[in-house]
Amino acid sequence: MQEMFPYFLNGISVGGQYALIAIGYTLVYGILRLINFAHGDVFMVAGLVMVYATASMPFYIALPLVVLATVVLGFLIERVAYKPLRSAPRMSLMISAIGVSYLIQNMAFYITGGVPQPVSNPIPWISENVTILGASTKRVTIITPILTILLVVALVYLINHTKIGMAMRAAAKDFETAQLMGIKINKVISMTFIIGSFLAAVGSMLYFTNYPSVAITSGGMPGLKAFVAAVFGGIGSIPGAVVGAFIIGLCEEVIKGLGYTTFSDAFTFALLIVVLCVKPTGLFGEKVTDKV
Amino acid sequence: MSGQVLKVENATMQFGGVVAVDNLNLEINEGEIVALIGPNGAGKTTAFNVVTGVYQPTNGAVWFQGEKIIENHPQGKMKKMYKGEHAGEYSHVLAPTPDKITKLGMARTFQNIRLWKSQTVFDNVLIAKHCRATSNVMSATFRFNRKEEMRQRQNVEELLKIVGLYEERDELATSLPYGKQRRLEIARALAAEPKLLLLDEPAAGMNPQETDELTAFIGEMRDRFGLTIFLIEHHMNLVMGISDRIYVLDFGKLIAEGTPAEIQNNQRVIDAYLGVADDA
Amino acid sequence: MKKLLACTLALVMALSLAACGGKQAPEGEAPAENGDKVVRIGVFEPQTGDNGAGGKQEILGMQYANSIQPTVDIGGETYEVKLEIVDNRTSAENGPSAAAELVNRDVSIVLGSYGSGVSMAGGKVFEEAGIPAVGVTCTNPQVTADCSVYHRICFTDPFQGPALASYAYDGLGVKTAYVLGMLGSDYDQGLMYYFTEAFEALGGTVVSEEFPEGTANFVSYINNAKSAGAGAIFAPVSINYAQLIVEAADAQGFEGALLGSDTWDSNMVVESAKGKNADVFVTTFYQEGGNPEFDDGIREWINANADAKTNNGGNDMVAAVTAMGYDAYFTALEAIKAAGSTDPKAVLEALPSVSYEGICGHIEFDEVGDAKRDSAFIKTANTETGVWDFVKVQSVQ
Amino acid sequence: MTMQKKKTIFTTVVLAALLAACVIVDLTLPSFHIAVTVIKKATVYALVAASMNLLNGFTGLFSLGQAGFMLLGAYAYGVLTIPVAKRASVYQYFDGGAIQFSLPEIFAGFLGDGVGGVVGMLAALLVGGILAALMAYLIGLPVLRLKSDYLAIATLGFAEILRAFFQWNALGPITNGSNLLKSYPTFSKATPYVVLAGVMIAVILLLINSTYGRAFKAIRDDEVAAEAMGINLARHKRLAFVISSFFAGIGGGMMAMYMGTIAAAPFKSSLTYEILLIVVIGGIGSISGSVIASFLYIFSSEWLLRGLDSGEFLGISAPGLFKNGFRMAVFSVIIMVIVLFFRRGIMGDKELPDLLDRRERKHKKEAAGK
Repeated sequence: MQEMFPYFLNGISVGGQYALIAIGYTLVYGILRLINFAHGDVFMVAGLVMVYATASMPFYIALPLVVLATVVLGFLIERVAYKPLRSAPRMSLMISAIGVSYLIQNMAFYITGGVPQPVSNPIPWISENVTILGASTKRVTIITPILTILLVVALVYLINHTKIGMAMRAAAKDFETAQLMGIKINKVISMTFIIGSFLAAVGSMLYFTNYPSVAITSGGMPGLKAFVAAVFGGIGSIPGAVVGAFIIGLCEEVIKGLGYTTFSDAFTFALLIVVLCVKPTGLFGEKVTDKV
Repeated sequence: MSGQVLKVENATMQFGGVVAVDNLNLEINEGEIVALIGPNGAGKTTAFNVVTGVYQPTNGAVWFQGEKIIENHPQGKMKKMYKGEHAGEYSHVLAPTPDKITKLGMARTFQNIRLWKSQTVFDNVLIAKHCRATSNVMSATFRFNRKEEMRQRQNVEELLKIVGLYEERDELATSLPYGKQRRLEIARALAAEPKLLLLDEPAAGMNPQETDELTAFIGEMRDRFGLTIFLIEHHMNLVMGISDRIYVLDFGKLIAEGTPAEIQNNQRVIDAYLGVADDA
Repeated sequence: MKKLLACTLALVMALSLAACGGKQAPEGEAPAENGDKVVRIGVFEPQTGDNGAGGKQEILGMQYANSIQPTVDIGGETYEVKLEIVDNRTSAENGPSAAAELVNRDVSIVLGSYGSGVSMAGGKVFEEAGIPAVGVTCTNPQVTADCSVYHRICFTDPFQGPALASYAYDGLGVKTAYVLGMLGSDYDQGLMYYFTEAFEALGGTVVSEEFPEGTANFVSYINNAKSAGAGAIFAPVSINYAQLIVEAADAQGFEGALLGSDTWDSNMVVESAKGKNADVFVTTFYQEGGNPEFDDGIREWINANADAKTNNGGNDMVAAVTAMGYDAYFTALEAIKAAGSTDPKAVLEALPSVSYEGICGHIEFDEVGDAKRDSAFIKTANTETGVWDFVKVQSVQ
Repeated sequence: MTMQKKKTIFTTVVLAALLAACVIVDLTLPSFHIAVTVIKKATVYALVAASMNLLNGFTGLFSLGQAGFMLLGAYAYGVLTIPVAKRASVYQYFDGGAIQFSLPEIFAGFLGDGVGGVVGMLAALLVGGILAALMAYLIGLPVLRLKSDYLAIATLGFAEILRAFFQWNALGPITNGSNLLKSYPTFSKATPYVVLAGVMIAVILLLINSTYGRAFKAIRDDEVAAEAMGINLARHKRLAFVISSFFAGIGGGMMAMYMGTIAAAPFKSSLTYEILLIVVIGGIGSISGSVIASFLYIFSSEWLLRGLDSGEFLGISAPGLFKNGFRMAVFSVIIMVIVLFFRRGIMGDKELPDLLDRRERKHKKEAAGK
């Protein structure tokens, strides 16, 4: 047990990072029924902005700037790439999402010259090493899951107890009816993207404090895994996404600990397929009935 | 019971707590035109969906040409909690997909027209012939089925002439006027070479004149192809004009059956339905 | 409107096909540009992708060499040397078209690539075109094994792996080594294989694992090394992963040594080790300070050139691959001189017999086309100053 | 009927012209010329794009597993064609590998070196296609029940799993683990690629215009109606998936021929995305669109626009702007513009000969109108 402890610790931390991304997927899917393929890339851009911002300005300016830039990016993506396609078939929307992902990656590639950017100036304090129960780790490892839980609690409060949260729930339930009831659907969708991007930005800062190098492909894998987490937990459900993310984070690290490192990524996808085939609604998802 | 085409036996369809069709029993004999009527939400389309295999009934069975084709019981695959009448009478699960039922000889139209939008009129009808093709994918790809293909194309052309859509054969299905789209749906269903044709509100949205034309058309089709017809309709002119018998459904339950004359004079029906219908 | 678009595009396609035929003629007479005689040296290097950083540093060496020796005398005439740089994007799928692009630009000889996989992918095209290629730091034996035009000036994996293995076993006294490479990288896997073979032959134990491409989180791998009781981690991975591994090893408090191959010999790796608790050892081709004249010269050049500095990772430390790039350039010039012609066929004939005294040592090719080398430098990262310190020259019996 | 004839003539002329152009290129240019390289790569992409279009465009199944099936085809081709004598050096870490035969050599045994070699190569391609089809059948059993985006993500996941398996060291004696497969025979001229891909695409077109192809289109347009009209959804979807994967497998084998070396790394999901975007540019539901788009895409990305990356383009020299990655940045902007504003792509859902059709109809309409 003592041997496995570092893996659990790391797994929970990884789970926290996935959770922050997974919420963005699950919120957007809940309302638009769209896998926002670009979300992982938004996460990557947040990391890049952090690299450049922290290199040239103090942290109390740089970090809010990262959040702001990411939120603006998320907002713009929705307005430019998804809004014009609202009445188009779902396939067009998904292709647009893939196109945006491609665009962001290539832009980042152009700006960085295709070379991974090291985080030369990591956020102090949380990037320092500490030892818990004999396992040495960075402080951010412990902070990530705690911060994740706090943010999720805040988000759940927002969704259940505020007007915009109510509107979001209504839009997720039934798009057209919500619109008829006078809910400004565009505002709600923008808000969804803003919240998702905000969490991705926070996740990104934590992630790239722990693994201090941002490559243009850095967003892809965490993004996909976070999506799997969202599906696993039941897409559309925020607690589901969080629980799913923690489970996937833990499984992944334990699998590495058991020596099956070759399949640590493949496992996530295998899990996805099994979940989709056996219980497509995930752990906490609501059953959706098809209209014939 | 010679000549019996369709028999629905104790069919119940339950969605969660809602019983959409409750213990439905009906029979249709060869060559008959039978109508299923009832107020909105009475469960008519659900009954169609059960018969054509779209839904698996919670309980009950469907017989087609003397053969049991659909059967389910409350403990069956769907694990529906049904404790109503006849709950213990069925023990097997028989749930063919709609395409299998179509191949057996049933074809239907839809209440809200469901033509293949990007296809021409001709192709819409030709595709319905696919289920009658005997060629496998290899021989179809490499055109070893040329004879069959030619025969099917000829059939479709004839069919289009019969239903009066030959002129528009190369138009996109969606570019047709509404009435012709309805007609095309019927032609498409006919192309699948059915014994039993199920029409789900074929006259919906039509004006009286179009309805009259359709009435004549349906009768003509029955005679020409030797069909048995089962239809759902709100237009009472049409229903009363061509139906041999009528079943009346209200809140999922059968409340009356009989000839048009009988139904017109049935007090229960008048209370439940005719009395409140707008379009009688 | 749409139709017009479609027709235009179709037309463009047709024209492009037609253009293929027409374009050939002017290219044939390319050397006559401006009246000056030009000889073109192709640079087949990754500037993007996983090996982008390393490839750029290698190009720097060639560019610097080109800046101090921009001409070559062939048969009594002075030719201007022009570097034709094409990005092969680190990936095998882009190798052939990048190589074809070089062939298209009428190069006499090709230098590169950093990374063996893409070298092999390009090698086929060079072979068909009969253009000689000089591998700079591609260490997989397969690069030259089945390709008549490929030569290389670096040592190979069957040398480098055992060199590190014997240093770890004898020099550092490590009995158990944890070997980590990227799934799908032939470079990593090759070195892992030779290291393991040699290390086990010496009597050590090896635990070997692989991580999927794009991994950022190496914590569990370091934990695996710790629980295996490894005294050293050998990770012949690209620079980006090396940085992450150093970082993770430090965070997890890994006590043993980190062994790296030639890829690790980069200022970016040593910088990430700065201020950390990490013992990093690498094998390499060149030790900074080995040739002060070259070091000073290239530093000055890098400092005077902002782009070069960025490509070098933002400082003026000299990477071994840069020195190798420099040597490769002069090796190519020697071959061209010996051939007495810019014709690739002649250069190819002359190349095997080239003998050149480079700053990284003497260069001569054996019958396969590999450099005859018998020693490698071992360096360690000084975690206080953030530079590489020389440890020893390691050779294998 | 005359329209039909016109179209046939038009198609024949276009095809003959393309083939002739290709043969001329082959005869006049050396095989390593960039034009030849571009044609080779573009034909491979055209085939794979057509196969993806068959599934995504004609059957309406949004699958992102193409790269995985290409991987299978590529490996099958490599593993089966490496000459026995070279296996020891290719499988250097696996004692020469587990497979000790080579299809081209077997066929060369009784058909002679030239013909036998080619037959062997084609046989290896075919095996790759069949393996991909088999894998698609197995994957399809659970996955094809899923709806649009779930299907996409599940197939994407399968491709990634497949890639991990092929890099697994335990399978090394067959796949060479993470190491490259090389030294296998390839076609160096462009014409064989064009002919091969041309035949395959022709088969795809034949299929699309057969009764089965029409059934696929019916499923795409309206599943419920298709099922009600007697089309077995499960069977037809599986059929489309398997056939599409078969051609993707063949495309993968040809990709291996083109690359000269095989590794699992290039067959990432980004390859699938690239092909998907080609399909979108060409028009979802148009095979000729896919082919045109492949040529345009490869031609511009590998040749025409290379200057965007290396400082000089169309005579404009701007090293600061035209640096690495600019080409792809420009490209992705173009793609987004197409996705957002020209959603039908180059050809929409029309094929090349249909261009004649439209002109005709326009005339007719004008005549009828006035």
